[in-house]
Amino acid sequence: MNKLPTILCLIAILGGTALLAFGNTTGAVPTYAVSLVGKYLCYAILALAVDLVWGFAGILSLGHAAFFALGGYAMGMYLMRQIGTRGVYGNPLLPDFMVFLNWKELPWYWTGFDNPMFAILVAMAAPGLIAFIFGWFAFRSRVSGVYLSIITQALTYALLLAFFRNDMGFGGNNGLTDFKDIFGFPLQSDAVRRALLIASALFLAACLLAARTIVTSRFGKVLIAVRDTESRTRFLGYRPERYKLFVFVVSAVMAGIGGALYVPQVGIINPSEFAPANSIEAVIWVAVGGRGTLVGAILGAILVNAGKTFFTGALPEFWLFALGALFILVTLLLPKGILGLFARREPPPAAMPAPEPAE
Amino acid sequence: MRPLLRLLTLLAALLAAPAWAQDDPFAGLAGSSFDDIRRGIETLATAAPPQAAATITALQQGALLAGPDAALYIKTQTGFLDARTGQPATPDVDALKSVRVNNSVRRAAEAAMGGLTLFAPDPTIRRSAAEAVLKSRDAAALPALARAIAAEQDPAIRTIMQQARAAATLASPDTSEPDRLAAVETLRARGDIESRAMLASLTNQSPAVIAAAATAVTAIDRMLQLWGLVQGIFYGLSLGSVLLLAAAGLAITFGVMGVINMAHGEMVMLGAYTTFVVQEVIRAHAPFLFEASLFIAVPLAFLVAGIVGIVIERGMLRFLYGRPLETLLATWGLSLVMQQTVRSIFGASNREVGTPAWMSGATQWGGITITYNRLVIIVFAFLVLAALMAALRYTALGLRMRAVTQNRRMAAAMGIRTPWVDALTFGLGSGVALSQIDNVSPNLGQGYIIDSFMVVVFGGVGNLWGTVVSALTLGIVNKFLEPLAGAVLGKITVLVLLILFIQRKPRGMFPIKGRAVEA
Amino acid sequence: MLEVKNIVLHYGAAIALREVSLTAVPGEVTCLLGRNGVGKTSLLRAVTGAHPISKGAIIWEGSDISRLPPYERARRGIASVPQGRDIFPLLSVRENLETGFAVLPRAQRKVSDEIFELFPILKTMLGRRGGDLSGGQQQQLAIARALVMKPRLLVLDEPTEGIQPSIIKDIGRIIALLRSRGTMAILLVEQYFDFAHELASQIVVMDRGDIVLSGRPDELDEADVRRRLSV
Amino acid sequence: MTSRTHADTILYLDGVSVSFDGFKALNALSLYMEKGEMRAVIGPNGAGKTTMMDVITGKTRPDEGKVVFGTNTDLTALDEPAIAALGIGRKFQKPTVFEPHTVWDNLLLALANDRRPRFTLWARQTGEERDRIEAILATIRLADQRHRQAGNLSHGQKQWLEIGMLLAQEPQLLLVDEPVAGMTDAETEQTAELLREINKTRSVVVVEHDMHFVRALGVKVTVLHEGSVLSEGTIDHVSNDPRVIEVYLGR
Repeated sequence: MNKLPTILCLIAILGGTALLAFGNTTGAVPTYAVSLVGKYLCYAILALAVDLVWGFAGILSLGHAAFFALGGYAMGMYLMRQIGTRGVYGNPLLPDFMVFLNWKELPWYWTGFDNPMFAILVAMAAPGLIAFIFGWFAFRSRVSGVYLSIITQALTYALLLAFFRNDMGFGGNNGLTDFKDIFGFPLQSDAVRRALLIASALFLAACLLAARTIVTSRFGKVLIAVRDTESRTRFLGYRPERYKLFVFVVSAVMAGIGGALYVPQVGIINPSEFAPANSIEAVIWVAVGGRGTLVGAILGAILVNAGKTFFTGALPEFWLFALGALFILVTLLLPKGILGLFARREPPPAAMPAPEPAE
Repeated sequence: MRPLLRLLTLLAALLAAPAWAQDDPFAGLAGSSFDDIRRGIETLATAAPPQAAATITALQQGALLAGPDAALYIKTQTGFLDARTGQPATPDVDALKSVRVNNSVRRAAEAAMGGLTLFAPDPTIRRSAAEAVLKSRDAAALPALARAIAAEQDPAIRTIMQQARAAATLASPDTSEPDRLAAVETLRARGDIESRAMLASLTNQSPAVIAAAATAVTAIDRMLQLWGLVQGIFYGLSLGSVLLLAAAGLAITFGVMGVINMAHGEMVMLGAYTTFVVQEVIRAHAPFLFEASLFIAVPLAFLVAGIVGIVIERGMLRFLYGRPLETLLATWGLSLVMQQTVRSIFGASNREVGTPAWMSGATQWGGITITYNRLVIIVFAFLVLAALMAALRYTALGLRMRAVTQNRRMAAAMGIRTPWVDALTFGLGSGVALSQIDNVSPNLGQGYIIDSFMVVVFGGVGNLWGTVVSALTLGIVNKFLEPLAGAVLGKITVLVLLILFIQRKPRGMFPIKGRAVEA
Repeated sequence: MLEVKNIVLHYGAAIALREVSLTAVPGEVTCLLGRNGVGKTSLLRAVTGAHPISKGAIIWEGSDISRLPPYERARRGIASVPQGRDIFPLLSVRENLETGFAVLPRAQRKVSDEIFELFPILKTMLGRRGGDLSGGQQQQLAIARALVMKPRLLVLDEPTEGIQPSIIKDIGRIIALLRSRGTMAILLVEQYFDFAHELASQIVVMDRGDIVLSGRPDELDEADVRRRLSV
Repeated sequence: MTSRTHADTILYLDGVSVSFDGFKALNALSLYMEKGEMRAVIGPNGAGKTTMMDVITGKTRPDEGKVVFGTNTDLTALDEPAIAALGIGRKFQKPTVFEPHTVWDNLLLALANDRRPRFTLWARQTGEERDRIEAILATIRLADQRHRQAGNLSHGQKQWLEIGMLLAQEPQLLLVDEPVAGMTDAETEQTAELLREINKTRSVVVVEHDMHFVRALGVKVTVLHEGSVLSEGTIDHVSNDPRVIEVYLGR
């Protein structure tokens, strides 16, 4: 894999973020722009996670937004605990929605979320665990391709339905919101906003480097071999299910980190984050930028979301048309994405069928 | 205690009745005191001569007049009738006076009518009278019931009368134990909630009867459970039929052609909007056609979705064959565009689709309620499926479709225009995306897509029968989980079970085996 | 008449035909001979359109069909009996035959009795699934299915491979009969020299993607041909 | 264990049957191979050659019969990676190499090594690995192609790369399916030579259609027909067997 795009991408992310943050301290950049870009960077982490499994292991996950949302909920729970007595009901023990639902005590799974480190750990562990259980079953029984995609979609759909329920204890329909503080600092302050943007950029950079390390290692080479010719790797003695499981879990953890960074910047997490449409949208970010390129995933996530911000502001009716058309055109005309346009032209690939068996 | 009281009064009346009362059951009505009149009504009801009902009805309406010598006349709009014979009569109007009515007389008249309508010529009246007596558990009705049972021709009504007698027998203090035991049996045979309640609330009974009643209650409970099961299956079948309608087309486009059509739900939506538009046009221009609107809308919906399907295949999918994951993304994009288009044209809100009168209402069958709209959807789903299978099996196009799926290269060598067949197959699969009759909204299709894919995958790809079994199974499982776990949790459970199932058997319940698949 | 002019065919990077030319005339059997893997089947694929050619032209009844899709060629009267038979396994024998109707006008869509006279065994198995037939029966079905199309060019790829001798004789008789009618050009690929020699009006021997010998059976030196087929 | 298996056996198939939807791909196939032997398997299309390979490598589970590797390992209970780990390598009919990777990386992934993620994730290429790859590159004559993407190789080169990957696995038994399909004469000669070279240290099963090539190998030949062994012996023996002539060779 060529190093240059990764280096350029890292410079752009870190440099751009530094400029924005500095611009904000001088007042040249409004705070909402800082949060907006921060949000894009979280999406870029999600896109990176999707590309890691789709681009390099051939797993088209239509449920990755679920991991993102799980990370988000873990962070959201911490932020809820930080509200303390400042809620509408002023209950020192319970978040508002529990008071509203007449709950008497905090459910056991909310314990520990007062501690930010614990919350961040769960934001990574919960998606990782679900990915592990799911992947362990799926890859071992050789569910692949379209079937896998459909059941990942069912997974996120089931979670969507579950989180909509009030008695799950995650705020039901309304989700978690009205956050006040993070790590003891007011969430709405410009400094915190800048810090969150910088944290997002740093995590994105770290995820990019981690992903690149994985895919360029010998492990990554096996993974690519599994993606293209799974049965061949088996006859060589590799167990593809272990490779897929590992990368699927890593990817889910990455998506969880993205979600955990996302929630404080947008100020809310609710079940609609589990909607299958969100996961599919994340896939199109990757397709737009260029599947299997990592940097392309980041580029795609930022471009599509910037476009979304523009369209929903300027021509709200038009956004779904544009997104739909993007899906269609990218798959039909730009199968390698934007980065594919710049790819070095190799001699004609041998995509033609090899000799027919019998003559 | 009311039945007991009434019984006592009846007994008293019988004892107190003068000798003439034995010959002329009408005589008491001509009496002067309210007590006489009340006893007269009871005597008349017990004797139940043909004119009894008409006479008591007239009494209730204040149209019964008494003349000298205990003569009784019914005043009609045109003149008078002799109450005893029903023949026109010309009494001396000045000598007539109304038979007076007070509350106790009125009550007696009502009770009497209950017994008397057991003899009404109209069978529906007899049936409801029998049901009414059954509910009242009125021991006083026993004699009337005995005669009504003897006279009844309709076996179904006779059964109800027997059940009413059984209820009355158990309520009456002076019936023999064997009669009571037989009565318990009769009520047990009826086996509904009502008879269960009667049997469960028996008082003042001998131990044998109580024991028999307890056994009967258990038996009825079992019976009711069984009916509950049947009812659940019926609901499940109707839900399964809805799934089947949505999934049958997908079984063709996905199962046969390998296209992951994420816009399939939007095909369902197009069909539903076609129904909506047809109904709007009918409401505006030809309201008398409303009852027939579905017969116009369904073929049109098929055509609209089918043509859109052909356009999609020609314009987009044919460039993506052999790349299933990319058909998934492109058709998802398409679904967004279609939703937004419909939203732009019809607005984002729910629009009402009316149900024709013949589809509303319900009927009772044994212990279950069959609502017509559910029945219609089941019948319709099976008709669609039969038509689809017939089309595949017996038409030239169906043969070509099957040939292309089994060996595309050879089919082309036989001169079959494979691109055409692809387009038509996709059109057919899109066309049969039909839905239940319900209100429409642009997001309607979204609700179907995951369920339909689950149905197809669960059933085994490429196998229409598998799709049928899978749709009905999922429908029934869903309906039975709902009361146990609640609608949402039930759905989650089904999804999780399906995920586990697919991981155990990735090719579904009925996988197609053989070399063609291995290749 | 079929004229194949200087065609080149590739499978990916591998070349299978190098500038091959030949002609086939109605009333004649043109027989392609050669060892395994010398390009015989590739030539048939080029003619039926199952695989595109990279160079050259295929002229059929005066027009160039080399860019036409296979079903268009079938509609112009080219029927094929592929190696391995390619029976539709889940269709019944009757349905297999009826797939040939696609090229016929509606009025002619009937399996003529003549076909059952040629292959009486098929008449007794109309309801059986194609995949359940034995190899020999499938071979007969494949030829019958091609004849349903009323073709003017019949392309047969090793119709005797893996078939018991009695059926091979039947097939030979049927090919001879079709030849004698004079309405059909027949292109036959064989490894079985005696079978080919008996039927061929013209023999074409291939080796390594090229034609190395061709002529009337009586003009060719039999020993030379056999030597080129031997292992 | 049966009386026929002994220390010199590398592979023993006993009464193996496989059917797909009623179609018997293998019908009570029995076959016995000695250690160090090279065996050519021929037969018409659909005779069961590829299915036999599938059964040996664990891709297809037989309905009946057993497959014994070495002295007493029953292969029917194992899956593909486990069988590969035992030392059975397979080359496919259609050359399957990892097309996005370079020739070098293809061989690197095939080298006998720890196959677990925890190893590959941290593995660094060692000098010893480099030497082994160099040696194989020389054997398969692709030394000057080492940095090319495998997908861009010619057909014959891919066939050789796949044989090279097989060598890198250091298997005891190689299953080679139609190695010379689509090769030129010269390439075919070289391939025969290569296989003979490999056979000096390992057992080999070659499935081939090209009788010319089979003759060039000069080894014992098994003829399959309808899922069982029709004839077995030297090339001259089987090519004179009337049954073989009838169903396969023709003329």
